Amino acid sequence: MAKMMSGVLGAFKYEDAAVDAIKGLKAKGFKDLTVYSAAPNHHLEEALDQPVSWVRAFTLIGGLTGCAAGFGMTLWMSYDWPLMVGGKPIGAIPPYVVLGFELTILYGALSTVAGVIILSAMKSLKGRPFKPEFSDDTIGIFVPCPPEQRGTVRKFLEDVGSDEVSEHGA
Amino acid sequence: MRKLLVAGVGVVVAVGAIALTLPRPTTAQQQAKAAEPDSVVAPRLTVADSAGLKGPKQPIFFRHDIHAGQYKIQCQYCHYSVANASEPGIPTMQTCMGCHVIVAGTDSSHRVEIKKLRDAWKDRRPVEWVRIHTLAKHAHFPHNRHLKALGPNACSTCHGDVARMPQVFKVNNVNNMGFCISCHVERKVNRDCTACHY
Amino acid sequence: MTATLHDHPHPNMTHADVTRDVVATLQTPSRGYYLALFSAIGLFLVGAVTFLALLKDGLGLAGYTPPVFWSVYITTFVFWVGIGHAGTLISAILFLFRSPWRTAVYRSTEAMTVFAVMTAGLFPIIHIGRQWIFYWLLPYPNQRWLWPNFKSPLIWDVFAISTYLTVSTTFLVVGLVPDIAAVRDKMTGWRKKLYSALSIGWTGADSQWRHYSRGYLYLAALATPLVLSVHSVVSWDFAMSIIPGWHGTIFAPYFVAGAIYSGIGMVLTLVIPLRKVLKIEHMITEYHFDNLAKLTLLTGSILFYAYAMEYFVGWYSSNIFEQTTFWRRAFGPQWWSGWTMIICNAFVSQLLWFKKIRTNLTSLFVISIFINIGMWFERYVIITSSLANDFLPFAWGQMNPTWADWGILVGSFGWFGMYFLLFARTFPVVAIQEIKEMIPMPRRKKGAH
Amino acid sequence: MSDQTTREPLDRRRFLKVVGVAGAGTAALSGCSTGQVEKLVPYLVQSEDQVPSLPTIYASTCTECAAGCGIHVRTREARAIKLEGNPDHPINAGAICARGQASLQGLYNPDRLKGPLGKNTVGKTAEILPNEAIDQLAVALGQAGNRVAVVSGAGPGTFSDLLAQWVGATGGKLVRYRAFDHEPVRLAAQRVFGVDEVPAHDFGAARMIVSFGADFLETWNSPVENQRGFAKAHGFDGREMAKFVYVGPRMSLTGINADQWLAPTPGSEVSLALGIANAVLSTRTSAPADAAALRPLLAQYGIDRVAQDTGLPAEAVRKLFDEFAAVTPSLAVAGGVALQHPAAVDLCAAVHILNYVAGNVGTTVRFGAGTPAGDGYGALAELQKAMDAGQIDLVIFHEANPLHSVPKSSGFAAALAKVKVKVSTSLYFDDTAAVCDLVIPDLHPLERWDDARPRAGVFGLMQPVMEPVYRNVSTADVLLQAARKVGGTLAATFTAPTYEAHLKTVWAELARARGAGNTEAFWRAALANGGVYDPAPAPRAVALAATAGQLGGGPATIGGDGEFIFAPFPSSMYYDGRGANRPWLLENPDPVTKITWQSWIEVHPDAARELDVREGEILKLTSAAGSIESSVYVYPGVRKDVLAMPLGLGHAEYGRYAKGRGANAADLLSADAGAGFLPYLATRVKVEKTGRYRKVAKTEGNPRELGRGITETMPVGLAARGLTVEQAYQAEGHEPHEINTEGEKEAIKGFDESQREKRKFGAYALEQPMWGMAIDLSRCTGCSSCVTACYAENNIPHVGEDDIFRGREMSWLRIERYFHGGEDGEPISARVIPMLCQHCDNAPCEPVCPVYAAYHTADGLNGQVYNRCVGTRYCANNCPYKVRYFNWYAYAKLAFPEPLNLQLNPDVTVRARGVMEKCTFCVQRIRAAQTAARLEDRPLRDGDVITACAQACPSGAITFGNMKDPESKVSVAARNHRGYHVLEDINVRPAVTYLAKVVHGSEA
Repeated sequence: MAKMMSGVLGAFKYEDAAVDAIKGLKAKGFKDLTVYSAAPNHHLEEALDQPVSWVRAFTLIGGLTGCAAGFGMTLWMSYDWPLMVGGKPIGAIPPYVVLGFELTILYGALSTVAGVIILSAMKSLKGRPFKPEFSDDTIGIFVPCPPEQRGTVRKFLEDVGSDEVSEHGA
Repeated sequence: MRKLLVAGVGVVVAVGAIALTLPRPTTAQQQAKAAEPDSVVAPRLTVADSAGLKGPKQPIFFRHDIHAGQYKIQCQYCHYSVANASEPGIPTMQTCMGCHVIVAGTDSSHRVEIKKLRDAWKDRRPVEWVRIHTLAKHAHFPHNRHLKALGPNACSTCHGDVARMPQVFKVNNVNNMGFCISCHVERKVNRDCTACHY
Repeated sequence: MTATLHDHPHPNMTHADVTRDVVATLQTPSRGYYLALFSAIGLFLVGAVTFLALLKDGLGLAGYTPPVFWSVYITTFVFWVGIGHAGTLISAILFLFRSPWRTAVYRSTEAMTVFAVMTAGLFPIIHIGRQWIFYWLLPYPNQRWLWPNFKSPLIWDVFAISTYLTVSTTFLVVGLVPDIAAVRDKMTGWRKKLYSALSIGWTGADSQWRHYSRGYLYLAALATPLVLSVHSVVSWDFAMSIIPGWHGTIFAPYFVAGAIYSGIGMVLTLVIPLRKVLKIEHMITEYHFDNLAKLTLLTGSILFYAYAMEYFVGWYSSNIFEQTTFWRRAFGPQWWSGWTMIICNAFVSQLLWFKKIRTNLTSLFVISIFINIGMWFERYVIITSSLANDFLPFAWGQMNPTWADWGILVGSFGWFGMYFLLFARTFPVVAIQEIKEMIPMPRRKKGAH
Repeated sequence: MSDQTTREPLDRRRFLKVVGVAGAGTAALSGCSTGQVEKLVPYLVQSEDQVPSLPTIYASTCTECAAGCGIHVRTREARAIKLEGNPDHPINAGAICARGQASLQGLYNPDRLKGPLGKNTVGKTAEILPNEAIDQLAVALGQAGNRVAVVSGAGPGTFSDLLAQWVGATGGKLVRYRAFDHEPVRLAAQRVFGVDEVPAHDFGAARMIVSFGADFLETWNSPVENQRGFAKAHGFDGREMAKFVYVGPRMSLTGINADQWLAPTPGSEVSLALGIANAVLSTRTSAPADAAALRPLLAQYGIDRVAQDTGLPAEAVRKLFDEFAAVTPSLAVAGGVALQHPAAVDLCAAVHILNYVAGNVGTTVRFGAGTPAGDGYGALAELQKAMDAGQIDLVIFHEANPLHSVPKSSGFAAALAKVKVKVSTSLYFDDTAAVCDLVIPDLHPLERWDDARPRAGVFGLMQPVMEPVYRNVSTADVLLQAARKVGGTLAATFTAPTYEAHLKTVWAELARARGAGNTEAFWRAALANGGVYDPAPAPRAVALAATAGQLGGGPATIGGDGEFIFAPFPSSMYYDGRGANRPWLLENPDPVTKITWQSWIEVHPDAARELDVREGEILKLTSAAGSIESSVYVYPGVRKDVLAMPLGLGHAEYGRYAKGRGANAADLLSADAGAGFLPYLATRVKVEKTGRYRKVAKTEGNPRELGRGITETMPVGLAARGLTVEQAYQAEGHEPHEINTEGEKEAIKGFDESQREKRKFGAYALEQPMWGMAIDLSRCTGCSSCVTACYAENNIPHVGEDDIFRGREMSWLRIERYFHGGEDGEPISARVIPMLCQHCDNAPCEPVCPVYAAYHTADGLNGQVYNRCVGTRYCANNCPYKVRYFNWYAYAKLAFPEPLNLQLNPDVTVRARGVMEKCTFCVQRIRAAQTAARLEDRPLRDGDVITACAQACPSGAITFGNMKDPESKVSVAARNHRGYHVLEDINVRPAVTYLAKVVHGSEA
């Protein structure tokens, strides 16, 4: 296990307590909070107020690449060895729309997933503490701070309504 | 995690790129050098050497390098129907005996092999050669038409420099469709499917 | 938006209850489960043996009778592809429409989708004459310089089915990740290790949810046209031909409606016993079935219209070939299959106008069985009856299925059932995180926001 | 073509091992496995006439029936692979029938005897050596003395002469016996003209043809020649065509080609024939003088009498009288098995009289042609008596299988059992061979020397085209060797060491008789041409004999118990039963019923309704002679009181394909030994329903066109005005048949042209031929010779009865037969249309193939690449003509058991399991012709490529060639005003043009 990051972890049973804690911590200038929740929670998202994810760029680029690949592949392969079928032109656009569409979706979907994984992995959670109940019914907030601030943060979390607070790191 | 990801994406891209840019075999790579008929001197070999040579061992250690190379016998002399039929023709025993009724061989190793031929002739028993080039039965290759197009010395285009082979071996996989197609594309000739497949 | 979600009925449970009840479905299964699993494996083996026989002797073992060059295998293929449509419809389209009732059922229908498409994907291979070179349908670089023919609807099919399988599998897996993490945190021993690996480091941190939610939305957006396209492409296998009875412009919407109809039929068939076996009746309730039944009614009515239009167009076309085909579909040698399809699909679905029937699980289950039978016969009728009487009467012929046809059909159910049962025991069949999303978290102060 | 050359014993035989070189032979399935070591086996000695991969053609003579057509045997690597007609032969002029082609399957039959069967040293029946067999024969001969009989089906020729001499030397009896020998024709000719012969007929010159049960297109006399003549007379030439009326209880293949089918009461046809003669005599002044003597006889047969006798409407009778009397020359024929009833001689005599008074004798009916005929059934019946009386100790059966063809009730088997030594020379273990003590298999006619004289002035030669498949001895040599062993007169009669030498001596005499200085050159030329053909000799003048008017009394009645008259007929495939062991013939559907692999009972629909039977129900028929069971086929082309059934099946032995297959219709017949012929149509049968079913293995789905205009026809009057099908349709008072408006047609045309421009790319932009075909339906008779030709050329496997049940036949070319009328009192008629791949320009099969296995070649072919095919079968679904065939099983492995695989054409890939196949327009022939032209640096010429079907067609209905060449025969044919495309409305633009059939409508 990697070295523990220094900070304070608070667990919240109540949603509004967690929201208050986030808002308070942000007001105090704490950055790089990690908020664990079992389900996506709109209130927490509002409190965190983060910019829109870049996943959509992956989706768009993937989709466009797929579309180009679909038409490009079909046309190039048709002319690579021209064979006439049913009296139709060698490279016929209408039937190739289907391939263009399918590859748009395929590349779009795969690059979206890749985007989710890559973007999520951009922020390393290494060294940040996690408790199993965070995937059950508890919201967790980890506040990275130097060891000397841990007391203050702990105090703040307990005040705002954390059910359990623990300090981490060397 | 990130390293893994980057590596993974890299591998995918690389494989894709390689697949797309895979060089297609060209005839230049596949063709053996054309024979230079002047300078062939067949090496001295005995049947014992045949095991070490490329290609399957034949019932008689027949030396193409001596016949076609050193003595410059035209291919068509033995492969008699190559210019007018789709099959090249395997020389009849009579053709062999046409010379070997007189030619008995210059050294003992040759004499041993020629005696095998004479014995077979005496017994009215054909020599069963091991086949080297076999085309799949669903492809039809007219030798005559290719000779017409490429000239009488075109044999080496597919068969390699047989005139230098003490024991014939497969230079090109003639059963490989890409081998046929690359040449047809290069020469801009018909590559209609039913030209060969019917 | 979230507030509206909360206005809809949701299980009267806490987040902890949800986790507990769903994790409970993964505990040691009952004897009934094993019985079901082993029967599924048994059926699959029947199919496998039949397939080996086909490989050894040839497709002649099946009942093909030219001009019926496609029959039970393609029928079953289309059947399974159709089944595969309900899952993505429920999980993707209803997700985009924010339909609240999808939450409880979407995981099982999505799993059904993936396994149905997996099953369907086998059929093009089983059905071709030289199964061992099925990969020639793929555009891979080869020494022969040959490429597939992209004008062929079968190649569209290859791409549509494989894209659909990939995307729906991705969708299922993506949805599963947070749930696997939840299960992981309740497990011990080797199972914890297994789920840890499968959860690929999911913690539910805000940095994960942020991209995850967006990504899931885009996946849903991509899967939506895909749902509509896949069965359209399958329908073009038929509609692009010139066979009377196939050559119809209504085929794409007609097939999509039929696919969804059959898919929901199969969902009902699967979920009604499943909720009982897994003891999750309180999560999948009458409310969900009522909505599923309404969707069935809608698509069933579209089918009713499509059947009527098919006959009408056949008559109105003044085309002697079309007319003969539809006449013989109803009154020809295989009239019974034509009527089975019309009764099971067009008429039986109309019973769902009644709320009593919609909310009675026994009647719903019976109707769902009718739907499954009817939809299999729909494809059988479209395929065999149209082929059996086309242009030249001299060449007509009627096919009768043989053991090799039935063996593969039965095997496909075994193959599908096997995966579905294994899935239901291994992964949460109810989406934990989405249910939790619907259930408001407890608050200290009431009435905020 | 090639001359006979000196051959080393090994060279021709070598084919068995040279297979590897040729890339041919054994089921060469698609696949690239070249792992195993193959051997290259050279010829010992170069044979001048064999070049690997090039076909060598030997001329020979067909022996499958008495017609004696000239054949070309196509050989590759010293094995025969196909039989074709000899274009130089006066009888068949390059055409050939299905049975003739199937002779090859007799040669390579898997059940051919590998050697003689006889008593071995311990007295058991076993395979023995040829020498032992000949020794045994010699011993038996020595013991039998003059108590010897030979039953031979061999036609006139040197062998028959030798046999006569041989039997003469023993003092025994020779019976030249064939199952269908047309005895009544000869007996009647004897009576009417005092001439004991079957005349030759010139159908081509006749302008009106009436056949009284003579199925001249299928089995009667010389079918290929008849068909050639018939096509000439009855094929539309732009102005007119002959009318043809068929008279008989059942509409046979010949019957369906008639403009009118009349089915008088069986036995009463005599009245009809005499009535026509009377009409001719009373309306024409040009009748021969001596015909006047017949006036009193003929005058009895007025319209009323004839109508009463025959049960035909008086109007129909009058019309026939008028039509026949109005034109000259005309032709009436009779004497077929279908009307071989007890009054058959009277009928034939009446027809002879009719031809005589109509002035046809000497023009369309020619005596003195020497048409081959045997001694007839009467001679066999006499032999039976002698055997029964114990007067025969040794009997030899050569090319005869009387135990199958003679009714069981005759007691022939019992009589035969009394003969001490019974010998057969059959190549196969047939019904008769099975009861013989000694079987010394002859060589197949393609393996030995012989000749044939099928008619005056035609001397056909047969030569061994390959080493024998099995090392047997030809019967002629067996006779010579046995004679030497016996010694005495027998040995003294024959000096030639071998039959080959004997034959050459005979031919040397022939050469000298014709003034040839160099007999060797004469011999070589004869070999190359397949024989020597003199111009047809002038017909022998005949006059009425004193006995001409002696008829056996009025119409015959067919007596006996039972409500139905039983009418067996010779099958055009099985013939006298010899076709029953040849899959090509078993699988080639009966041209009328489209039934394969089975026998069947034809029941009229009304009778079926009364009996309450359906197709496939097994009926038991019982006559005084016995009973048989077979499936019902409901056929509107048979009289209501008649049950018809094909002859030729129901073999007790005769190999794997024939044994136990179907029922032998002859089992129901009683033989009348005194009549001199076997009365086939003389039995009444009782019908019993068994309640069991056996599906009829027919290749037809629905026998009606259902208004789809597949086979177009037009009346001769409108055709003569040069109208198109559509114009003729409208001229008959129909509404225009329009699918598209003018605007739509313009749009379709415009789109088509734009597509044509867009697809000009690569090879498609080059100047190429465009192969096409034209099929003249006014010439096609549906005889199905082309079907067998296609099987032979293209290595098409048979699939067998079980797969026929599932409609899986592989015939790339099939003859579709559609019935018209036959309901609500309308006359029934049938039309046939050969259906093969149409090689459409806009082929629906092509774009649906995912792997381009089906695609369009630049020279206009619809290519099918077997080794690329994965077997999705989409193409077959999308083919509107349903001419694509799928290998559901490994048919090629199942269909060619050794040595049948030797018939395979090495130029054509043998298709593997799981691939689609179809007509290729014989692309192998196109490519070979292109290569040949390329080697000679010349362009292809019209006629360089001829497809197998077109080559075989006896009617010349099929034309093939380059459609882009406006002068080519096919272009000219396709531009004919009668040209149309099947399913034209679906705009697939087929390359096959059909020319509408022309019919004699009501106006004629």
